[in-house]
Amino acid sequence: MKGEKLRNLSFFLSPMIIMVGLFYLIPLVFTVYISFTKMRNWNIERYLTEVVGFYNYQRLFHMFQHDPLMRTVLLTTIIFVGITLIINVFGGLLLALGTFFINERSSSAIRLLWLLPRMSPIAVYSLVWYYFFHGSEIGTLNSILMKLGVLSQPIPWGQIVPWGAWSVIIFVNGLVGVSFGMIVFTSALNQIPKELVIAARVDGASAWQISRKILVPMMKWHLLYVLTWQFLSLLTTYPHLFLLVQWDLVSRDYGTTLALYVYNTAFGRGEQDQGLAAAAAVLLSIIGIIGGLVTLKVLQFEKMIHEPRGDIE
Amino acid sequence: MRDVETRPKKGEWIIVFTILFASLPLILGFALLVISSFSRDMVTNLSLSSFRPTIENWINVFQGKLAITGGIRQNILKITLNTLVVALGVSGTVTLISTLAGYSLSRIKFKGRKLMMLLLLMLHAFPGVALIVGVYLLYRLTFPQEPSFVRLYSFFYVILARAALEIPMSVWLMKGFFDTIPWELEWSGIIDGASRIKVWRQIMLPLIKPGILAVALFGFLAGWQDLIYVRTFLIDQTLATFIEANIEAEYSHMPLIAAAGTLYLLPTIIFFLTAQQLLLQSYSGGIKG
Amino acid sequence: MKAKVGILLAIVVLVGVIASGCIGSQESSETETTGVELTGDFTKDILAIGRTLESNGINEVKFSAWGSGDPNSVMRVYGIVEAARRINKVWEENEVNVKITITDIHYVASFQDAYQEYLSKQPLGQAGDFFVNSYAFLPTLADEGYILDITEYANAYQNVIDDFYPSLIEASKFNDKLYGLPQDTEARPLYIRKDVAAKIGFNLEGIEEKVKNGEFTWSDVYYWAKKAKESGAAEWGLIHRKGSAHPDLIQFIYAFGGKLYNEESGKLVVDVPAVYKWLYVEWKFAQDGLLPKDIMSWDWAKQIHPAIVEGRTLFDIGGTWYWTEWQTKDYYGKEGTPRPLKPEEVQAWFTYTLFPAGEKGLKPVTLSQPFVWMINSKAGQQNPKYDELKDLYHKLAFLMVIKASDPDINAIHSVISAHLPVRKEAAELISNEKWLDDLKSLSIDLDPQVKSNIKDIVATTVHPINAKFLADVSYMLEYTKLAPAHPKYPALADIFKEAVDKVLRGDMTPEEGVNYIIQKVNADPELAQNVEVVGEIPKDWTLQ
Amino acid sequence: MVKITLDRITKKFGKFTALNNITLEIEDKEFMALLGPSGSGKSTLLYTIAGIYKPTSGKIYFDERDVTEVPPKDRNVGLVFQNWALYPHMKVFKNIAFPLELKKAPKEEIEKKVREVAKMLHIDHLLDRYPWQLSGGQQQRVAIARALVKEPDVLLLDEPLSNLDALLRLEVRAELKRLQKELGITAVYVTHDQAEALAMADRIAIIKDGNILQVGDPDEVYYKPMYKFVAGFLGSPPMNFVEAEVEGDMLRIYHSRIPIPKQYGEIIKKLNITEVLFGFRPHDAEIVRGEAEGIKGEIYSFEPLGREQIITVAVDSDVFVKVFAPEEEHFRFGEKVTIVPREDRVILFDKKTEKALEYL
Repeated sequence: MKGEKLRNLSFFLSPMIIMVGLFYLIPLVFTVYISFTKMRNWNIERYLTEVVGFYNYQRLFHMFQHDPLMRTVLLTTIIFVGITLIINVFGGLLLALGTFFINERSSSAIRLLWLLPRMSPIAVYSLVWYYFFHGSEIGTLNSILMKLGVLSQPIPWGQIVPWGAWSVIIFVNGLVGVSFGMIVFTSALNQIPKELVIAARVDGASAWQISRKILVPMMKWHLLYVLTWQFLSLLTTYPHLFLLVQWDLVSRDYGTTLALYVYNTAFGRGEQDQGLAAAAAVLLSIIGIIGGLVTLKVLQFEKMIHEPRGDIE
Repeated sequence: MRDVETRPKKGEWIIVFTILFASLPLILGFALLVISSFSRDMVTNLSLSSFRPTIENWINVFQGKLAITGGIRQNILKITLNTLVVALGVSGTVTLISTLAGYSLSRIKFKGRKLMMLLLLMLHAFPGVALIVGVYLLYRLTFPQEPSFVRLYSFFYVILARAALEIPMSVWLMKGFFDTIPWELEWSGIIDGASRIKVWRQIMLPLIKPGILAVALFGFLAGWQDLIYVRTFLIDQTLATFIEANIEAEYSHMPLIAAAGTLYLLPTIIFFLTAQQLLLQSYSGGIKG
Repeated sequence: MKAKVGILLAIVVLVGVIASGCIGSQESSETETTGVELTGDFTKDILAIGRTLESNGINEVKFSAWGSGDPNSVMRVYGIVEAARRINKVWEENEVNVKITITDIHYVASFQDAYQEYLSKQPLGQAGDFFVNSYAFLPTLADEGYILDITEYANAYQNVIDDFYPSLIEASKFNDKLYGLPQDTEARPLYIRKDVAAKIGFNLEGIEEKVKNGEFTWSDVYYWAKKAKESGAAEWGLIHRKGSAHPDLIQFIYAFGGKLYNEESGKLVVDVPAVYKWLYVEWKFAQDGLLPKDIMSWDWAKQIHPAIVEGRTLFDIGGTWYWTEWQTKDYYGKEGTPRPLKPEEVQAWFTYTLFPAGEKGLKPVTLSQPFVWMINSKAGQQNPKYDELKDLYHKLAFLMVIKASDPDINAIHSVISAHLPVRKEAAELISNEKWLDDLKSLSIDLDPQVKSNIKDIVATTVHPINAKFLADVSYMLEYTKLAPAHPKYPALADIFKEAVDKVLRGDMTPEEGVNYIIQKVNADPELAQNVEVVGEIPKDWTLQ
Repeated sequence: MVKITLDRITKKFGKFTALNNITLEIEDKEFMALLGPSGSGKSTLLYTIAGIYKPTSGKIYFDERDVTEVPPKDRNVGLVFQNWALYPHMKVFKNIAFPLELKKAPKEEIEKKVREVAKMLHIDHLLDRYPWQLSGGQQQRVAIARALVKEPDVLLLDEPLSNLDALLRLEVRAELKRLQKELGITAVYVTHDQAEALAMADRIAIIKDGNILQVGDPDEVYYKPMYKFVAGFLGSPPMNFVEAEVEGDMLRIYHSRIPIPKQYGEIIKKLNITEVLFGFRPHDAEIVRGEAEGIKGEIYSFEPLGREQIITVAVDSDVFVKVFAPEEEHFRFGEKVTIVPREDRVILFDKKTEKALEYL
């Protein structure tokens, strides 16, 4: 019996354990190690054994301390994460509710539309917004507003600091995140028994009342889930900001969040300094691990793990 | 389920209109991208003069040229094929591993099961890019000395490494799907004399098809989209690296990039259209735990 | 379970250690020489190598070529293809049964991306055997041992080396050793619109000379720019380049007599007076509306180039490659449908000078970023018996680069991409009308594949006017400055660019800009160690 | 065909005790029903016999063989689930054949046996269909066929009829009983429906909160319930219980006094008990208009059922009893009546332990 169970378990679990070991645990150990070496330019023969202690961390903290950008980076991170989170959660909720109350074909088209940002290659997606928010008359937004007579002069959206730049990065990232909330909430809505809605309808409730009084309260857990999940990803996301800053669409100062700052510090320069990058990665990992623990606590995932039934082994 | 029969028609149009209005930037942005791919010039402001219709961009993309005057011709077919290989590889790996692990986490009692599941959840929250230095070092250490395996190994490695990032989420998803299968089916099989492996293969897998499809799709999209891992580990180009490397703000012919981008986007859109219901379902499967 | 995971981990780590051991040991095993010594006689050397390869049973040598840049600069990789064909021909004629095949031609638009890709793939042995990129990356690559030291090989070919412009050879060196051969270079002239100048009575007669002598300085640029703007002859006085890729604007530092690099200490320099004057000029131009405040976020294809070719500015600081770019892309939209310019139009509308001196008494400059053909230190690795024949493969690779530097190949590249030739012989060739005609009709000795691929480029760019332009600007190389090829330079350049942007937008005064630069430099201890800040902000300096 | 012996089986889920020290013998070829409300542990007990659950302590024997540690597949049991657990992706034939295929039986044998069992259950014309193309009754037959095809020693049925509509249920239960007897197979049948248990089982084990309260043949458990719970669980409507106090030879029931039933005279004396529950079934009493010796009350409600009617009588302000009366009698709301229970059918329970007095 024991032997068979072990055989079964290793059959089912060993591929995953090997993958997790190979691509999470070992790299994590490696990364931590590299953060204590002088590794650069991927020159492993030369630097693998050149241990420099906490040099990379000291350097990173020195940069944090003395870079005039740092304060704006922190401020931008707080504003960016905060507002984008709200947009993501409520935008996703509104979309899910909105598509819930309309016919299948329209709602499916709308969902596809809002999934586009998530499915687009980042470069292409950035390109779309690059032209949309361009600060001159070639920008789509400017040209529309000017045609409508709202503006006489083009507005350099991303370069108005701080709120212009913040608005652009929040908008662009918000769109990506909204789809996540939308998907989760839509599926949650699909699980709510139809009878509840029909009963409310019979009682004369409007769509708004149904949403507020019945649907939303039933999705509390999902709301919390999206909230924590998005919080984490926003904290560690940078790719959708990277090109916008790189192409000078948004102000570098107010378009850089902590994650992007860490990435730029570690990878974005002319020289490739893996030691520094690894130190930054360790910092990011710590954020990730703390975030993960918080998620577990908040969502009480533990309670959701049911024991398998039966004693068949 | 939908709130269709009981809903007043008038209200629906107000909602549709409101959502469409909110979606306007999105519609406009992507529409202009697609339009630009058929134009000699990027269409960015709403003036008709910049739209000069041509299909030359598409011809050039299919010929693998990313400049009007050409110069270098890439084998776009091969690049697409590479992308496909990576996408399918990631998809296959993720599906296989998550159907295996998802089953055991859902159905088999063992010590450390809970810990393993919590660990997986934590890993999902882990920023993948933070690992890339370590993943590279591992690549470096396991690299074959024999040059003829190099190309193969790079595919192999990029697929595994990329798939690993998808594994925590997929295992949870799959576990959620397995949880929905009644226990009686499993017991019935076991009483009839099947081993766990047989139950998994002959009873569970056919029943879990929607889940498999969903995880396979997610895996495919992840592989299809990936840039960072592909750029770091793969010798050959994929569409992602191809487009990325050819966007050079100063002298790239942007309408061509728009065409390449649209081409790159097409499979994902097709997939979404065919499997929308599944995608929505699977998310719920995954998070219901 | 835990025990199992532990064992697994242990195994993996063990494998890793063994593998790394293998890498190490492989590196240390020196290969014996194969007996072929380079003599400097190309045919003789190539035959000797060919015969040795043949006797080792090798009949095909595989190489790959990596390049990057604008779409017209594809000779950066096709030069290698053509060199292979020429060598193959020699072997064939002498009945040596060996053939070079170029297996992989990898060409991307962004040269920084190409460099990063090379950097991450070279250690894996996956990078191209030939790698063309900016000289700026050469020191890092050389220092890490990622590219081949060709000093000794080059000694045998001193006659060829001597034909290159010496400053470019210098740019291909690191620690006095040669790591590559220059492939192309360029200048960044000041373009002046003749039609706008005529409207405001700006006499362009002899302007070239005046700039050369340092008579015409940035005060004059300011004066005329202001006049053009105020008289309404042009929307702008000056348009210049943008971006951090390689801040062309550091020409200002040189034009104001500043330095970027201290030869003695080997450190980068922030030359405060020169930087201040540079920022002041930017600031003044932007404040007076002569230069768009948001130029740093202008779009290249939709704003910058159209503004120049449509004559909406009097001055433009650009690059030599603008000349043909304007002829290949639809920038000119004044008459409705955008179209490229004709060579005659470019000639009629623009004149070009060096980047003027900052102040009287200083010298004009220009900035070049030579591209260099580098050889992978693992060149030839895809081939059989690599460990034994490494030396042979390396020598062959070197000879291929020598061949790819043939004057005609270099000249073709210069003409079709509007870069400047790196060899004197090539420079002569581009002023040879017969040769130009042959190139135009593609009746030259060139690989058919290359021919068919550059056909369209040749059709749009090869023109006597363009060749003359290249010949005309070649003198600028005498005034050229190179940004320091220092590993930390890109980081410093980024900071410069940020400061310029802020000053242009009016967010900072020039003084604040300078302080910002110094603060940023000091924020990164490693950067601070490598940068010297010298001088003081000059008091009461104005642009007069 | 085995005799099943459960020896002091205890099953705990964490802190929760699902089965508490259960000892039970199921004879060879016997049809044993496990009856109890949901959550009583009856399914757990069934699954323990099947081997899906392992007892926390105790032993299970099939005949003399200790199967406690034997995996389910080696116990040779057939199990029919409440939801039938048909494999939706397999056709009926494949579903039935699956256990044989797992045993690697030769093809011809599988074919033969499947057809045989399908014929026996009248589903031989459905072999080519998928489960979802079948009606509930047909699916149920398929499930039974699948359990029977491997010729198990024990047939375990977990509420197999609860997903069928009422009419079909009656039909199937008769058939199931006949089938069991024909095959001579030991069967354990889990149900919460007392009528089903009474109708089908040779013996019934009544389970509550993980304990077996009583085991016996249908008559025994119906007429001689050991506990108030058993008495109340069997029969429809259930047995009436009213509180009674012993006053000498009489029992005081609210406003009435009736003599202590003969069979209990001695027992009550011996036990010296004063507070009892007076239990009688609705069929075992009659209603008399006006004064008589019995339990007095007022007509509260009446439900005609065709041949007879159920009368609800309020014995006290909120104490009701139900009694059957012939249809021709007509009552008025509030009419004063006396209920006269059949003395020999009355059962008295100890108020504290709720156990019938004769078992104390």
